[in-house]
Order: sequence, then structure tokens, then C-alpha cells
Amino acid sequence: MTPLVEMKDINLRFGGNQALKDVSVDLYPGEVVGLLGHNGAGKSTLIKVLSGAYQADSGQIFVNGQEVQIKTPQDAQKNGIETIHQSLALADNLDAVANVFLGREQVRGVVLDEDVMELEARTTLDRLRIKIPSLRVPVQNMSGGQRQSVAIGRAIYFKAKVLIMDEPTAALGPEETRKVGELVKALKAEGVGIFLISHDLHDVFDLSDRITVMKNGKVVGTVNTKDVTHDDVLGMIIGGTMPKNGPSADHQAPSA
Amino acid sequence: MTPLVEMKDINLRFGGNQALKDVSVDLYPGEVVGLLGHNGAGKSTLIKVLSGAYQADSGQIFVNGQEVQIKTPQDAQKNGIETIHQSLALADNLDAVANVFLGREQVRGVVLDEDVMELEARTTLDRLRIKIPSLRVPVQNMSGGQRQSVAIGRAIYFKAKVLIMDEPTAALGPEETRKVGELVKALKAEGVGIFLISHDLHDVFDLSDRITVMKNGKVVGTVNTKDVTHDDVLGMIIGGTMPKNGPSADHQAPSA
Amino acid sequence: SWSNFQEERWKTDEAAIKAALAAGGAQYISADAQSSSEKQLNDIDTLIAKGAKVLIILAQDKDAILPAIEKAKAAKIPVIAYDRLIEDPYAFYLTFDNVEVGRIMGREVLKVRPSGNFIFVRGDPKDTNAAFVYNGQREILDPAIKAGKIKVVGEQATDNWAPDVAQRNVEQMLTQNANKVDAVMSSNDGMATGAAAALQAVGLLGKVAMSGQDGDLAALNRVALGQQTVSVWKDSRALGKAAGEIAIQLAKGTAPTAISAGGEKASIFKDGPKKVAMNSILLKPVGITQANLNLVLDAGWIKKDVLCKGVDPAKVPVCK
Amino acid sequence: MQNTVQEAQTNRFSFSSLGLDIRQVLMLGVLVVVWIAFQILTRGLFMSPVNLWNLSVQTAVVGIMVGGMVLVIVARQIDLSVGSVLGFVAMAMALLQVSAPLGLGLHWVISLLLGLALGVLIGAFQGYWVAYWGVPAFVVTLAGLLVFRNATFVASSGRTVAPMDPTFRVLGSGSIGDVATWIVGILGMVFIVYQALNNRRNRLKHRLPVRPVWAEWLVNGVLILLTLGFVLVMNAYNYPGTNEPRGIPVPVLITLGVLIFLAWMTRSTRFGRYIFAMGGNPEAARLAGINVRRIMMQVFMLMGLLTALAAAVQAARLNAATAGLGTNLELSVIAAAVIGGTALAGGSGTIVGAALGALLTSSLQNGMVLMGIPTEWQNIILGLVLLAAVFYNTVFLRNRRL
Amino acid sequence: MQNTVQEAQTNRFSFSSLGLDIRQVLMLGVLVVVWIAFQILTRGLFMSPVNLWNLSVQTAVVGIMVGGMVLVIVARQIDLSVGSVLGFVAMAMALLQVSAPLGLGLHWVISLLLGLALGVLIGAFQGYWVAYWGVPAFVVTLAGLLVFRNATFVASSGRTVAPMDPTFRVLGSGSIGDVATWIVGILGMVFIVYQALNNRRNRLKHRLPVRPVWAEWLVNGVLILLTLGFVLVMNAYNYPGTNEPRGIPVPVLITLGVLIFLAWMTRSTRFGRYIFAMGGNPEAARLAGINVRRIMMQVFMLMGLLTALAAAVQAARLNAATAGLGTNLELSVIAAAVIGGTALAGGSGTIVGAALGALLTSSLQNGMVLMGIPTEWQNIILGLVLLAAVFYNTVFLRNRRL
Ligand SMILES: Nc1ncnc2c1ncn2[C@@H]1O[C@H](COP(=O)(O)OP(=O)(O)OP(=O)(O)O)[C@@H](O)[C@H]1O
Ligand SMILES: Nc1ncnc2c1ncn2[C@@H]1O[C@H](COP(=O)(O)OP(=O)(O)OP(=O)(O)O)[C@@H](O)[C@H]1O
Ligand SMILES: [Mg+2]
Ligand SMILES: [Mg+2]
Repeated sequence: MTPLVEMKDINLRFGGNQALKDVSVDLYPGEVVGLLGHNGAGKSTLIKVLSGAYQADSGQIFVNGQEVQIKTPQDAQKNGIETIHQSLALADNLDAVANVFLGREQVRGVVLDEDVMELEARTTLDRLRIKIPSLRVPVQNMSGGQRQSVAIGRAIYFKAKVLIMDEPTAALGPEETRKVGELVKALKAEGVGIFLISHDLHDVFDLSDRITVMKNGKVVGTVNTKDVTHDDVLGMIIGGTMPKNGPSADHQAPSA
Repeated sequence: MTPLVEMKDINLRFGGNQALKDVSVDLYPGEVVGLLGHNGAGKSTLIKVLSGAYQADSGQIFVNGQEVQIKTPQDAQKNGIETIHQSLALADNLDAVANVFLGREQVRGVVLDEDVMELEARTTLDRLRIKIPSLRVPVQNMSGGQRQSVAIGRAIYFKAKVLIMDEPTAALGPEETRKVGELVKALKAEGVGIFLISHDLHDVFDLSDRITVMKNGKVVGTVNTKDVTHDDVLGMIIGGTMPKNGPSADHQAPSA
Repeated sequence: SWSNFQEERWKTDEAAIKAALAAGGAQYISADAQSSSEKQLNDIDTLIAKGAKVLIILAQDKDAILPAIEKAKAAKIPVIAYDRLIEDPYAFYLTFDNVEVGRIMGREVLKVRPSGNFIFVRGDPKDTNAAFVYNGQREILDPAIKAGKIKVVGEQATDNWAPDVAQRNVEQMLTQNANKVDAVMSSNDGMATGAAAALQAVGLLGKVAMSGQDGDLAALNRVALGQQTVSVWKDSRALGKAAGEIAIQLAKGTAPTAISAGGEKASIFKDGPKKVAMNSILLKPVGITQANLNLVLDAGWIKKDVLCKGVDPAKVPVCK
Repeated sequence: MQNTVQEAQTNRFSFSSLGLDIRQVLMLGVLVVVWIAFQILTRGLFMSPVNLWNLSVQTAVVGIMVGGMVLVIVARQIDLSVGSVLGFVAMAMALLQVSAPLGLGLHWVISLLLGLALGVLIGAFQGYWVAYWGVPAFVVTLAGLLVFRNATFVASSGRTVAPMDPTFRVLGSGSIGDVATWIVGILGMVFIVYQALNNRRNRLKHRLPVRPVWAEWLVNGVLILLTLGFVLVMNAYNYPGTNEPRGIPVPVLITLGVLIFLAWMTRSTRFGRYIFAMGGNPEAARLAGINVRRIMMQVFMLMGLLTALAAAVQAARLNAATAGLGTNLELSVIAAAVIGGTALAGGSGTIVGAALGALLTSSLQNGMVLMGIPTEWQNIILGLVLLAAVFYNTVFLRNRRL
Repeated sequence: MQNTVQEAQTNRFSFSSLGLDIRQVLMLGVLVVVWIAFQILTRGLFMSPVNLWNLSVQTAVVGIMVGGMVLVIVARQIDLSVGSVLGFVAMAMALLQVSAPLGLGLHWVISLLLGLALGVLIGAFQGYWVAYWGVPAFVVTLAGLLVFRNATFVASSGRTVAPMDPTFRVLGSGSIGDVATWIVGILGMVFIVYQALNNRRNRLKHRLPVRPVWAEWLVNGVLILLTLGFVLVMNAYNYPGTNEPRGIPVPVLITLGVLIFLAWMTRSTRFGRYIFAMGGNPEAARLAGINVRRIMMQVFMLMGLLTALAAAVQAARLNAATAGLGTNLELSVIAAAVIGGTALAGGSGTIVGAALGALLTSSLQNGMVLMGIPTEWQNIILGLVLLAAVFYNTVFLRNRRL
């Protein structure tokens, strides 16, 4: 079974700082891979390469076994890759509706179909149980969590084959977080492959099939979630050492 | 024993949206009060009033029993109130050192004492176990967690009587989060009063003496942490109902 | 050193100067201060540094230029004050009499409109020449104004002599007087172009006397069409030629008093504001009206088809 | 933008239900005050049909360009070259149509089209450096300012090129007569009513909030009255010596067309939406998969097209192209945009606001000449009034939360 | 800024260890190229002492103001009024010292001080509206542009006021002679060495990274050589007819003083730091407890002071104050700043870069006149070269990660 996405030997340096060293990860359909690592490990940089925000200095990207060039965010979208960026990447001066549809507005002829978009945005955000007084307020006037949910809504509205979530629930309340969890499971069931970056071990263990841990720009290793304990993973994150018991799960088909 | 900080009947509306309705909270020396609530409940707005970022439409603020006028961030600083804002509030074009000391630079005569500041910043950030390649890179080039730790460093470097932390660990890794926890305990021991806003119930239960829950801009209630369970609090957050068993802790001296 | 080149005429001046110099076997270098007295000072530094033998200066500002003159004096380089006064005995003043220009405008317009409502479209308030021309106009018209025959019903200065601004101002002054205007005293042809457009919009073009200067091709065409009374023509080539000749004589070390050019001998000029006496040659400008259009034609200043575009040959002999 | 929204919410029961952009209403207020003041000071001259007609024409050139400048600024850029480009294109068109020796004597339509093409080309050229190479627009267009101003001079060797083709001149000084004016006016009113109803129906269909009926009546009523008034004024000014009404001047018709189109485009098309997104957060726009570079370049091309159009109108109106035509115009255009509420920081601004800004400026100039105030004082007063107007708006809109 | 850092890191073994701002080095490179080109094209005239001396003087006025403009722009503002204010202040000083009828015949020192005070006052006035009422600086200073330009005209009723006091004129056209020049030069070199050593010692003391010894030698060596060369050139140009060297011109000395002070201030004082913080994130600066309003107002006051100083130099050099003095100067100053790498978006920019920008522009103008290129072509070339220079920098610095 070919992986949905495979990144091979990705290297990227920021000036003097080697942010990614020969990083390889893969993702299968209907699978959730948790990306963990200390702050500044290189998680966001890695997925930014996949989403076309950055271009790697070297390395290959395969989608469904085909090598692809992802030079721009458009390229990523063409390959069915949607991303929730850690920075949210919202146009602060536009309202929630505009942000949800940004770049893929619904039109009648050439005219933006505001009404339809407003409705759809409303329904999408309601799925997240988020309270937003008015969808027509510039998002800069929204609370941290409201803004994040707009970013999530944006990524899930457009059916993706691959969904990248960079700390999607960092600013969300418990209830809202639970909703996102359900969402992830639902998408998983639909066969979407998901990279989930999070610092919350509970969530990651609850949602992911495999866990890849990064440290200082290198991959420590990948393990099947069910084979390992919190402490194993913590050890990987902090110590950078593979658990003796938990076998590496690199390049294995997911148990799912 | 008079509370270190008391906010009485605070009201604030953004245009048509009443973000705070008669909100009252208090905080005692050496106490940690957890502020919880769904997204958009009004937590950040409330503490922004205390930190001088916003001015309330009505309501009073007492520090050590004295009513004070907090019109600007300077006023808050004068009253020994330090804040870690959810938005981090960093000057992205400046480096970590400059951001840590922003507004209170160390000078020899009129000349900035860069060397000393660089050293101090380094030691402060090391306390947070955060990996930052170079302190002399503009913070806009840093990872989410690195940026947040700079904001934390900034707030803890200057000894405050009251420390406000708005989701301080949202972007931090497990290790880094643990460090911040230790830090909170240490400050608590020094008699600092801390408002801790967080969506992570584990952290809050682990660190706080009392928990105040907000919903739709109103206070649901305040309880002693040891009297309640996770579910009680979740009930308060989502349902907005006080737990029948757990007695309200409003205006009680903290058990601490 | 030119004050500003963004005007039609200086080009021809330059050509003439070059020609005259070439004739005398001299070489020409130039700089344009783009209407900035600061830059002009810099330019002159540079020109001197470059080893100029004679400076022909079109001063942006008659006083601000003085430091440059001192520099030149120090470097023993003769200076010709070209077209605009530089009030320093060291400079040799060569110009068309600008007050005279105004006077001619006054006379010609007065011929066709001895009385009525006059509006004045003055030049740039920051330009001393604008004042000269205006004073000349008033000098002639004032008696009639005093006598109450001529009524000044509007007066506006025009930033940068801009035609479009002039057009707007004239439109407004027309409105202000319910179009009861008999003459437009425009201080140059560019602004006259704007005024003409404004007049045409209310169907007054040709019915109202209008002045101008510089002999712009468009303006001369208007004169031929009877839409403009006079365009005072300062044959730039004459001025340029004279400048060239004088320059060569000065370079040869001829005494300023002994210089002659353009058929005129050096005379003493001392009517400047500071009444400084200086050697000068003042060439006489000509007022071009329908009567003497042949002058510009014969001088080859303008081609007949351009001059006579849309003109009824019956009315204007030169266009036959 | 933020302000607007909040304002709109604060006094919801009075004002906001009108669903208007308060900034524009304020500008309108300032404008009305100024007009009334002049009306009194000029003893009725200012609001006479003649003058209003002239005023409208005098506003045309800036009015045509200001919309494009708003978009440029919203996209976080600036265009300093418009004045020079206007001069350059005007000269090009003049040389193309004025017959030999200077010109080529091309038919005016061809020269016009070539001129417009030239404008777009110049815009594309400047936009290219900004969009694809990230050279600061300030520098690129400053270079444009120098290059095209002087290229104009070289091309014309400093001469004034005139006269223009008679038909061509209609663009600048013609008007469409009373019948056509009435037709235009009525079409306008019909459209206003239609889109009001249509809009309301749609939102109701989708169960989305709508403004109260009285508000609909008020807003659209006012709009219709304005249109009507405009038509009446334009038809109240006759051709000299006849009593045949002039009707709407062609340049004004062009201006209105341009502004309405741009206003619609910014609000209701992707292009407009993307410009604002780029202004608000360029990186976000890029990550959203928007081709920010193409859009940016198109913005400059649009600016170039509008500048060329304005050049045609200007040359036609002046019946000549001079080497200095359009000098310092960039300042007036940018000023109109900023006075109309466009933020130089990018991300916010409105076409209508900018149009009002342009109208305010030209009203002041027009009125003060009518009063016969000397130029230097005109400028001083102009400066102070503009400051006062913007100050008044800013303070009124001051965001309580910042 | 971001760019700089990254560049500095990429080629760490070669370049970055010099610890220099690459932008400035690039500008310097461009400048050297231009100079050499002119040296060849003018057959040695360009780099002759005479011309370099003139060039330095010709750069003075913009040089004095550009530093202030950088700070204004870094703080996300703009000042369009500098040209007019310069004219206004110059006129004021002239009127104060030129004796009756026009002037009051005050002693030049008093008139100078009053002039500087006036500059600060104007700056404070304009800054007030921006800082305390949030009126866009573009509008406020546009008003200033109109008001002061025309106020100058009114005050002088269009006349040129001259001559200035002989001692006063030294400010613009005097020079300090060879001895003083040597003293200044040597002091300069000593200081360079001192601060280099001192700096290094401190950082070593605190165990902070320092640049390699060879780098120290190289950088400071170059600086010292430049100083030396400057001294020699200035002393190589004699008073006419004598062989007594002129030495550093007073205006140039003032410019250097101003620039060095500002460069130091921006890098090493709170005030400078806060300006950058405000430019990077105004809200963050406010929340950090910085009194953003006061700082903002002070920035404009500083700009006013520098403008007044430049006005003194300008008037002294012209030995007169004209009604049009300083027209369009704002553009040159802003351009110099932007060409020198200041971002109009605010938050980044350097004094040195801006100074180089000013020098580049005036070098081009000076050299082209030397070559006797016709003006219109001069401007065209100027535009293109500026574009090329900035393009070259931008592309070189292009952030690979955006
Ligand atoms: N634009 C940039 N320029 C320079 N360095 C950068 C840039 N972005 C990230 N870095 C550096 O690259 C390293 C990896 O950053 P990255 O954002 O990928 O970390 P991360 O794993 O996402 O951390 P976090 O969990 O805090 O988000 C960090 O050391 C950071 O300082
Ligand atoms: N500047 C603003 N202008 C207008 N409305 C605002 C502004 N800031 C916040 N709000 C609104 O006020 C309400 C409370 O916002 P606040 O940021 O306090 O929520 P919060 O409790 O901090 O939520 P979160 O947990 O997501 O941070 C929200 O509905 C938000 O939309
Ligand atoms: Mg990250
Ligand atoms: Mg919050």
C-alpha cells in the first residue's frame, strides 16, 4: 500500500541554522500521524515545506507514490493538501466569512456570493461549537480561540486528501477541543490522512495511529501509538532516545 | 486579610457586544487563581482591563484594598502588575534580548548596556529550558514556542507583585510547560499573586488554589480547586452551572 | 546654467547659443537647475570645476545666485546674466526687457479693448519674471483703470505657470462675472492655452482679447485664428546668438563696455531693484499680432501649415 | 474598517441600522458644511448650476485616478508616477493625432486606444518590478516619476502640442445633452431600487439579517434624490447663448462610470477581495493560495489604465498637451485617497470615500477662486481645512479600545 | 532587518564574521561602482579634490535631514512638510537678521537659535496631531507642506531676502582649514580604535561572542583609511589663487556630526530602541509601558530641529532666503532614506544606509552635470540608476524563506 504522502530526506537551513536535517516522514490514507517535539524542533518548518510555504534546500516529496514539486501553496492545494498554520494565517482586516473562503470564494458569474458563503461559514463554524457573536466582524476583533476556529473552519470546509494541523487546539477551550477531536476522527473515517502537530500528549495519544518525534531538526523516530506509553514518548522528545521496548514503526503500513 | 487585587463589577462592551458584565474577581498574595471559560468568554478582555490595555466602561479596581485607576499599561506596572498577553505582544523586528527588556532597558548613563542585557536574558530564558539558537535574531524568525517563552521571560524577569498569565503554555512543549509550572510554584512561594488563564484543566488543577469560571462575559462562580473535580469545572464551563456539592469560594480567604 | 528647462523656449535658446559658439570655435557645456536655486548653485560649482571659460547663467533667483557669481569672480570667469537679472556689476546682463514684454501686451490689448472687464492670469508667484510682466501690463493699463474705463474683475497667480490651473482659474473668474469679461491678460502662452480652453467652453473664444508671450506654436496659431490678440515673441535665437557672441568676446578678454551683439552695443543698465549699474544689452521683444505674423514665418520660427491650421486665408493675408 | 464596524454597533438603534460606512457619511457631512459655507460666502454663486457643472468637470481628472490609487495603497503600495505618466501618455496621444510636422495625424480613436494601451504597459512594467522582484513601489514609481516626466519633454522637445482632434475633445469638454442625461438618471434610479429589492429578497430567502424597512426607504430614498438633483443641475446649465441644456459632461460621465465600476469591483469580485487580503496580511494571502504576484501586477496595470484615461480627458479638456502636464498631480491623487480614509499602512480604504476626498479638495479650490482669495492664501486655507476635516473624522471614529 | 541577519549567517565564514550590515556594504558597493564609472567618463574630473569637495557640500542639506526622516519612517510615519518648513525657517532666519526695512537686524546667533526653536515648535505642532489625536501623518504634514510653503511667500511677499550676516554664512560656505581638519581627522581615528578595543574587551569580559581578530583589523582598518582619505581630499583643495587648503567645509562637518550622533542614538539609546519597537509593533510597544505618544511627538520635534538646521546651512550657502527655497525637497529626502534601505512599512532602516542613499543620489546628479548630459536625460538616467541600484540590493537580499 503506497503512502498518501511521503517526505524523503528534507533539508532546510535558515541562514546559519540547520532547521531540518534529512527529515523523512510518511502518511497513509485514513491515518493520523502525530508530530511531536520540543519547541523549535522543526515541526512547523517541516509541514511548511509540505504546504508550499517554504521550499526545501533538498529532499523529495511523493503524493500517492508520485514525486511532486511543491513550490507554492497553490501546488499544495492542487495535491489536495490543506493546512492549518500555527500562525493561523488570517487576513485580520477581513471578516470570518471572507477568511474561511479566502482564495476559493463562491461566485455567481464573477460576483461573490456573500449570502451563500455566510451561511456555509456559519454551519461550518457551528460544527466546532464555537461562540462567535458576529461573522461580519474583522477577525482582528476576535478572541484567540475564535480566530483559531476560523482557521480550522477554513481548512476543513474544503475537502482535502491530506490535512495538516499545526497545534490546532492550542487556543481552544476543552469543549471546543473535544469537538475538533471528533472532527479528526470523522475525517479519518472518510480516509483523509492527517498530520497532527500538538504538545498535548493526551490528545495525540487519543487521536493518532503513529507518532513521529523530532529533535533539533532531526527525526528521533516513529512509533505506533498503541505500542508506547506517555513516558516513552516524553523520553523521545526530551532525551531523543527510542524506547527500548517500543519497536520503531518507520515505513510500516499503519495498523489502522 | 485584604486581597492583593480585587476587580469589582467590571463592565465593558465592544460596540454591540457586551464582553464583560458585572465581573468581579479577587486575588490574594501567594495565591494562584485559574481563570477558565469557553472561547470568547471574556477572560482576556478581563485581564486586559487589569493590565491597562483596555479601560472598563464601569467598575472598580482595588490593589491592596486601595482603589486605583489603571488607564495605561504604565499604571499597571506602577502597581506591580505584570502581564503575559495571549497575543504575546512582542516587537517582531527586535531580537529576544530587546524584547525581554523592552520599556525597561538597562543603561549605563544613557547608553543601553547590551552586554549585561544579553547575559540576563540568556539566564532568564535558560530557566525555561527553551532552545533558542540565537538571542540576536528578530523574534519574527522564531518558532511559536520560542516566541512565547520570550514573552514569559519578559514578564518574570521584572519582579511583580501580581502576575497575569494569559494561556502562557499554549504553544510550549511538555518539558517547557513543566518548567513554567515549577516557575509558577516558585513565584507563588515568594508571595506573588497569579491570575492563570488556561484551557488545560490538568495544569490548572495542578497549579491553582481557586478557579473562577466565566461564560459569555459573566462569572459563573469561583470554587476552591481542592473541593471540585474536573467534571464539576467542565460543567461550569459548558453548562454554566455551579456544582451542587462544591461550595462557592467567592470572597473567601484562600486555603493557602 | 539653466534655471529650468521644462519650458518650450529654452530649447531654441540653447540651440542658438551652441550654433553661435560653434561659429566662434568654442565648446558648450550645460546644466539645468530644474527651478531650484539650490541645485543651480551646485551646478555652477560643478561647471567651474569642469573648467568653464565663460558662464551663461539663466538665474533661477536673482539674489540666490550671487554666491555663484562670487565663485566665478574668484575664479576669474566672466558671467553673462542670461535673460534674467543678476544684480552684480561683475555680471554682463543680456535679456529681453521683461517689463517691456508686459507693456507690449498692455498696448496691444488696449488697442482692441480700450475699455471693459479685464482679468489677469499671472505667472508663478515665486517667479520674479511674473512680477516684471505684470508690472509692465499695469504700467500701460493703469491710466485706463484709474479712469474707470477698464475694470479689473479678477486676478489670480498660477502655481508653476500651469496651463490646467490657469484653465480652472479662468473658468472660475468667468463664473464669478457671469462671463462678462472682455480681456484676459495672460502672462504667457501656456496659460493662454488654458484660458482659451476655458473661454471656448462658454463660447467666448475669439470674442475676448487675450495676451501671451513666448510665441508658442499653438499660440501663434491662435493669433492667426484671431483667438489671441498678441503673443509677445522674444526671438530666443536672437538672444541665444547674442549670448554666444558675447561669450566668445568675453572669453577673448574683450572689455565688457566694448562688447556688441545682435546689432546692439553694450549699455549701462541700472533699473534693477538695487539700482546696481552693470553692463548690459537689452534686446527688444516683438508683439506678434495678426498684422505682423509674417515676422515669425520669415524667421522660420514656425511653419506655415502649423501657423495657418484652420485659418481662413481670406481673413489672414500671411496664410494665402 | 474596524472602527466602522464598532461604531455601527455602538449606536445600533439610531445609525447602524442604516448599514452605512460611517466614515463616508462623515465625509459627506464635511462636504455639505463646506458647500453651504461657500454658498453663503459667494452669495449663491457656488451652488449655481454653472459652477456645480464646472466643479464636476474640474474633479474629473483626479476622480478617474483616485480609485486606482486607493487599490494601490490598500495593497500596501504607492504610485508616485501617475502625474508623469499622465503627462507622458497625454503627449503621446497628442503627438499621434496632431498632424505633421510634429504629429502623425492618426485618427483620434486609434490614438486613444494606443494611449490606453501605453498606460497599461507602463503600469505592467512598474508593477513587474514590485510584484515579481519585491523592489519597493516607492522606488520603482519614483524612477517612473523622473523617467516619464523627462521622456515627455524629450518626445515633445518642450513644445506644447495642440490643437487636439475636435471629436477627441468631446472627452474633455463635451456633454451629452438633456435627453441622454434624463435617460442616464432614470436608469440610475431604477437600478438603485432594483438592487435594493433584490438584495433584500436574497438575504431574507437565506434567513440572513436585513436592515429595517424604514432604513431601506431612507438610504435608497436619499440616493434617488441625489441622482435626481444631479440630473436637474446638469440640465440647468445651457450652452452659451442658447437655452439648450448641456446635461452631464462627458468627463464626468466617464468618472462616474469608473468609480461605480471600481466600487463594485472592490466589494463584489475576487480581485477586489484579494487586494484587501494582501493589504491586511500578504503572507496569509499567499498561503491561502492566492497568486499575490499576479494580482499585485494587475493592480498597477489598472492604475496605468486609469491614468491613461485621465490623460485623455485632461488633454481633451485643455485642447493641448504640454511638457509639464500633470506635474505634482500624484500628490493630489494620493491626498484625495488618504483624505477619503485610505490608510497608507494598507488593508483599508473605500472608493466612495476617496471620491468624496477628491470632491472636497476640488470644492475648496473652486470655491476659494470664486471668492477671489489670492493663491498663497488659498493654499494655506486648503491645508488647514483638510487637516480640520480629517481631524474631525479621526476623533469621531477614535477606537475606544486602542 | 530579518534579511540582514539571515544573510549574515549563510556565508558565516566569509562575510558575516565581519558583523556588518550587508545592506550598507551593498550600497557602498553600488556607490563605488558609480564613482569609478564617473571617474572614467569624466576623465578624472569626478574624483578631483575640487569636485569631491563640492560633492560633499552638495550632499550636506539632504544629509542633515535624511537621518531624521529615517526615524520618522521607521516609526511608521511620514513627513511631507520638510521642504516647506525648510523654506519657512530659512526665511524666518533671514528676515530676523537682514536689517530694516524687511528684517529686524538681529544678531545672527540669536536669529539662528530662534530659527532652530521655530523648527522644533513646528515639529511639535505637527507631531501633536499625529501622536495625541491619531491624525494620519500624511495628512498633517501635507497640510504643513501647503501652509508653510505659502506662509513663507506671504511673509516675504515673494521677495528674496538677502544678504545674510557674513559670520552666519560660514555655516554654509565656510571651511575649517587644514590644521583643524587634521585634528578632527585624528580624533576620529583615535575614537575608532578606542571603541573597537573597548567593545571587544567588554564582550570578552562577559564571555560573549566576538568577531575574529582579522575581522576587527579589516573593518576598523577600512574605517581609518576612509577617514584619512577624507582628510587628505579636503585638504587638497585650496582657496582660489592661494595654496592655502580649505579643509573640511563647515556644512559637511555639521552633517557628519548629525549623522554620527543619530546613528549612535538609534543604536544605543532607549529613544532609538523605542522608535524601532513602535515601528515593529505599536501595540506591543504600548503594552510594554512605553509612552508611545511622547516618543512619537519627539520624533517629529527632532525632524523639525534637523530641518531648521538644514535651513540655516541652506540659507547661509545661498546667502539668501527665497520664497521657493526647499520646494520638492521632501521627495529627495524621503527618496534618500528609502534608497538607503528604509522600509516605508516601518520598523526597519539605518542612518548609515540613508546617508549612503543621499550620497548616491547627489553623486549621480553631480557626475552627470560634469559629463554635460542634457538635463532631461540626466533625470531619466537618475531614475533608472536608482531603480537598478535598489533592484540589485533587493534581489541580493531576497529572503529565500518568503
Ligand atoms: N523564518 C525563519 N527564519 C529563521 N529561522 C527560523 C524561521 N522560522 C523558524 N526558524 C527557526 O527554525 C527552528 C524550527 O522552527 P519551527 O517553527 O519549525 O519549530 P517548531 O517545532 O514548530 O516549534 P514550536 O513547537 O515552538 O512551534 C527554530 O529554531 C526557529 O528559530
Ligand atoms: N478588540 C475587540 N473588538 C471587538 N470585540 C472584541 C475585541 N476583543 C475581543 N472581542 C470580543 O469579546 C469577546 C471576549 O473576547 P476575549 O478575547 O476576552 O475571549 P477569551 O475568553 O480570551 O477567549 P479565548 O479563550 O479564545 O482567548 C469575544 O466575543 C470577542 O469576539
Ligand atoms: Mg511550530
Ligand atoms: Mg483569550
